[in-house]
Amino acid sequence: MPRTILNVEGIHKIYSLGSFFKRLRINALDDVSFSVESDDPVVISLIGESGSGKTTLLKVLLRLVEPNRGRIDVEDRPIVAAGERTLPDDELLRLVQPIFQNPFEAFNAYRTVDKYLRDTAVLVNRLARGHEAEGAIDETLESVGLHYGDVVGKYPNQFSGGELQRVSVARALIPRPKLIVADEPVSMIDASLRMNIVNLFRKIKQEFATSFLYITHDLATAYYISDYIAILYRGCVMEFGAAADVLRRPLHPYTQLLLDSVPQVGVKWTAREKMSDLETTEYAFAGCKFANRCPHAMPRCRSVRPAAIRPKKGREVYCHLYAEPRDQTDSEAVGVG
Amino acid sequence: MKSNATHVHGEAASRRETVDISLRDVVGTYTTVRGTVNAVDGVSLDIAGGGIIGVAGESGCGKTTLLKLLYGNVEYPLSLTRGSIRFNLDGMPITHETIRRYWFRRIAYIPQSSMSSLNPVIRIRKQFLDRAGYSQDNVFQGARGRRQQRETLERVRQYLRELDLPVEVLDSFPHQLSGGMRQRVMVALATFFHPDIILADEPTTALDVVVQKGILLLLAEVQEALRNTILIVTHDMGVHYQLTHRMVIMYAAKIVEYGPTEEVFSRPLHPYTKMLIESLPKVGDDRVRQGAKGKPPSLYSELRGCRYAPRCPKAQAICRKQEPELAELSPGRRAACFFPEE
Amino acid sequence: MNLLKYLVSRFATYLAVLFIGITILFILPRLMPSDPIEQYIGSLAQESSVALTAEQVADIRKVLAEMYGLEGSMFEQYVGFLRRVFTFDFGPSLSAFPKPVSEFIAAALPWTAGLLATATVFAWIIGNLIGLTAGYFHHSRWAAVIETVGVLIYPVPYYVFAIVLIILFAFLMPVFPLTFTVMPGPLSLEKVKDIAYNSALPAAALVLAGLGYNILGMKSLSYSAKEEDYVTYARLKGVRDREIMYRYVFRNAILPQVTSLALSLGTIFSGALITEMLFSYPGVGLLMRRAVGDGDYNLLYGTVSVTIVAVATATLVIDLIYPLFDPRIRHR
Amino acid sequence: MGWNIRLKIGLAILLFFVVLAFGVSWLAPVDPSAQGSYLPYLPVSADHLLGTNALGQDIFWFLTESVRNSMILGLTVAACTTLISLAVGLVAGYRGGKTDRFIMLLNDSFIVIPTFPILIVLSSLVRGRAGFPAIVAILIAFGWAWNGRTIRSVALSVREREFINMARFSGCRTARIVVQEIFPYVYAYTVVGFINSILYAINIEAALAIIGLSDVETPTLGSAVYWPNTYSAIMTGNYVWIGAPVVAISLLFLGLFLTSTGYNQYFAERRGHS
Repeated sequence: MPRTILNVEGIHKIYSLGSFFKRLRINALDDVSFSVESDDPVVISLIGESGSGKTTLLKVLLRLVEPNRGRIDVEDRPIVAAGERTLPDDELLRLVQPIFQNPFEAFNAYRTVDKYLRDTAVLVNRLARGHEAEGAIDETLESVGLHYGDVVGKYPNQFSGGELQRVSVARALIPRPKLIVADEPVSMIDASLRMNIVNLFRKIKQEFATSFLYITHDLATAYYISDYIAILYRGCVMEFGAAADVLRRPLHPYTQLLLDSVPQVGVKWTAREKMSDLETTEYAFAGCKFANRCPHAMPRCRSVRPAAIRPKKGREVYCHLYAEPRDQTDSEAVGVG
Repeated sequence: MKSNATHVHGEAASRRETVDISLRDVVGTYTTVRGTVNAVDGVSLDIAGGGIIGVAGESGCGKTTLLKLLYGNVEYPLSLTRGSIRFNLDGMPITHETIRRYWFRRIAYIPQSSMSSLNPVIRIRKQFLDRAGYSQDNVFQGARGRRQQRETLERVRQYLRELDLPVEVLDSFPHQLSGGMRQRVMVALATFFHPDIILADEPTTALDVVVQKGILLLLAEVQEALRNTILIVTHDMGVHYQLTHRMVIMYAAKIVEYGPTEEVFSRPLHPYTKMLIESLPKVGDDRVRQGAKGKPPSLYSELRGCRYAPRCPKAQAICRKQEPELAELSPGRRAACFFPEE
Repeated sequence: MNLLKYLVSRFATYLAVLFIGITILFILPRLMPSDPIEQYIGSLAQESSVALTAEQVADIRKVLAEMYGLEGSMFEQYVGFLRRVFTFDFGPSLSAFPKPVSEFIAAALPWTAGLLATATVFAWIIGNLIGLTAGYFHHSRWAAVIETVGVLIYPVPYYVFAIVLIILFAFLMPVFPLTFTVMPGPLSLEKVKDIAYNSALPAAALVLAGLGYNILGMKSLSYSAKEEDYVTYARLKGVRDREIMYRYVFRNAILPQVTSLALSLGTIFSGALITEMLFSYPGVGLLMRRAVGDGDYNLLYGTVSVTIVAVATATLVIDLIYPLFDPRIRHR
Repeated sequence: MGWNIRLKIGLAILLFFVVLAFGVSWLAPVDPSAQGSYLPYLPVSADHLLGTNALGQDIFWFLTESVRNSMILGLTVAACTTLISLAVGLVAGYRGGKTDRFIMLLNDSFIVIPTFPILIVLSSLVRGRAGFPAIVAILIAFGWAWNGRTIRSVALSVREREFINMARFSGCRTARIVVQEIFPYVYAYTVVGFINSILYAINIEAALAIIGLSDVETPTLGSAVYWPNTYSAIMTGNYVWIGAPVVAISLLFLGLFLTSTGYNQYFAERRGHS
């Protein structure tokens, strides 16, 4: 029986904006579910544009934000369930560790970076200050290609972005977590140096048997590194499955649009797409949130939220286009493209 | 752009073709607390004919500085310490000194951040008019000023319709528009006067890919209709591939390669360009990619020879001693390398 | 931000200011060891040659307690105090018995309001314009001169300006009167001139004291507004300099200055009170001074309550005007 | 990164006053506030650096004593208000939400309510007696709000920064995060606020003394103006008597102001390049 690496079940998160009288409710996460089971460590990518809810999901997973409903398990251990913290804080820190987008934001400009490494070794790993902690730090730094001497006494601005992100990775590794949550970890790094960090993730996955939740809007690196992929739009999962499968044979019209829009070297764009700017009303749609922009939208798309359809094992697509014919009462309304 | 675009732009379309930009040994220097640094260090290039020209390179390579110098946006701490920049618009010469007179009417600019580049407290309409010169001041000039303002506003509306933009944006404040809409407003602002040259600095960096595609295709359509020159600076090689006709690659304050985009991608001449292209992962490509080794040299230090030599797999003794010229290696293709790729 | 939300939150602050201010005023004397009634009886016994009988003392006590609102439980006293403030009825003045306190205040308030409003608006507008110029042309030598002047006058307190102005223009060069003397009578051009002549020095002291704050604030705000992307972009669009200065730099830099004016009204009012006292200007400040001198508690509480209500209301008014300057609050 | 010109001048002025108040003032030959120690109206001389006043006091020694008392008052009030504003600002800023809204409502109220009339009520109640402690208490009660507001807004923005989450996942608890991560960002504002509070306290007490509502028997910068004002020093032409304290107040405030803005600038520059 394979382990559950990550199980996200019916997560809801509602943000209230606006005034006391005129409340605007944003369903930042609207019933998000997906689950990955595996014997080996995996990289799961969470793909979405701004406003898709990928950052909110990350915060829920890190327990920086409390969900209104739903549960999350990591390595068969429940982290949150029904809004309750079901795991003590210190155990969470040994199970899940984050890497943030901008390494210069992730370290306090007034503190030397080694202090974060030492805090982690002492406060999370419960190692004694001094040699014991420093030994663990040095060992971990070496696995990301740095030495203790490179970082000690240095402030963040004395590093390049790539180097600092390595320090950030090393810090996350010190407790030997089962899952590292990486939020756009390479978007601030120059394209030619990006692969160094991405390849480092691959190496860590093997060496430390650590799984990754990789949050990004960049389909190319996601394709390169991930085993599984979830596509989010307006707080809903659109499509989920094995990474190569989803990106090579996208089923959901939104995934197709996303792939069409990536400026990729080697495939020229053809026509201009129909565009929709960020619409806050989309968050409140009763049906499919993509219905307004979808070229294949049917009447029922606007009224009925599509359920997960599993065209094959381990693949989920939330789209009425792929519903069984007997369910499809208005299939004559549109030709399936 | 809709079918009537050719009618509106008919007059504009006929006058292009003879635009060229000429850079001679341009040096742009920043004064910083650590001393002076040449962010653009001796760049010479002639760009003739219209089309979309891309300027590529990674952070700190000098591409944004080059754009500032071109536009004449040279303010402390940046200064043009050497060289000359000339534009030739249908036989009319424009130099670094006179460019300000032609800003937006003949040479326009699209900034990176549309959110912070629009005045938050005045309506979009007024931000169109203040450049058109028909702002509140003219209203005080009586009926004539008011009529002129009305006419200009009507032309602005007409133009927005051509670009498929909702006319209502004119009455909005910037914070009421989405990021994509604001950036399209910036494109509309920059192209309203049908300029001969448009300079764009990372115009889609902060946007989502779907919106980015729309903006870039809009730029491409505008260029086709106006037949003018658009110079676009971006670090995203995919954008260059999709949009540009020719491209300039910069590294450590120098131009290392220049040529037609398709050829640069299919057959890069400079080892740096090659590395840049090969480090990009692609959807559907399962090969293992390697990131670049090392990092660009600090521009504060004394630099000798080819600036890429310390990282270059093909570097020889001469590369470290002598600086290679940006030489024309085949018609329309230039590279600054002693041992260009075959 | 939503306009309604903004207005509701401002109004809540207004009510909180009133509530806290009035409550402090209510609690403060009750925390003090001395009892105003005993103090008054004590001073009465000292002044009058005839000894007071115990009955008389008890009578006086009763009357005074009623007059001061010191009857009944603490809660009843508090409700009574609130009623006094909101009905603008502070009982009779003790030093000019039985003329009600509200009459004194009604006579003094227009003077204070007139002086304060004129001086504050003047200092705010002039200070902001000077600050804008200095911030916008920050490279010029004049900007440095203006900033130095601002730095030199900013920390100087109200009373120093008052004393220096008195020494300079009432003694050494007696061009203005030392104390305020305006004849009562109907409003005429003559009288307006007279008022202006008599108010010139206190007004000047207030303007000078407020100028530095506005100059320095606006200078740094407009300097940083000038560095904003939208100003750079406007410049690159070729918008004319004067237009950039007013519609881009000024329109944005003025927003924090409006907020800061609202927040500093309390300080300005405090300064106005002491200025009035030093110039014997017939406003609320002088009235307050007289109330303290005469031990007239009703008058004192009346003036101080009115001061708090006035400052809170003026702050609210500025806050309500603010959305006119900032469309981000007006239009969500 | 060197000190800027404002900081240099400001600190020089403050140093001058500190030496005057805490070094020189102890050397006074007699109690400076005792009346009739000398003949009245003695001119400026080597014995009496600023002459003597109508009450037979040495103006110079009276002034040094005044500066000392005013500075002690200012430092006491500033120390207390700084602690309160730090606590209030950090709690409101870090906790956010309802706590923040409530504290800010209180805070804005204390900013808007004019301090001076409240102090007048207070001093009329105590009639100049038991003056100092009560005045200090009121100055503290009203003095924390401005700094509290500043510190809160800094803490509020720092709270949203990514490194706070980083510290949390490095095992830091709330107290440690506030001290290690947030305090460095509010530190400079705290110093500036401390200096401004000194100015505020000395200023208000002086204002109160000048109109005779503070404890005028204790020499402070305010009572140093009150006495010549009461004895009409202007009319009798004894300009040094009133001029000296007025100049001293202005100079001291200038010093405090230059130090606070100079330090602010110094810190901003350092932050810009560190």
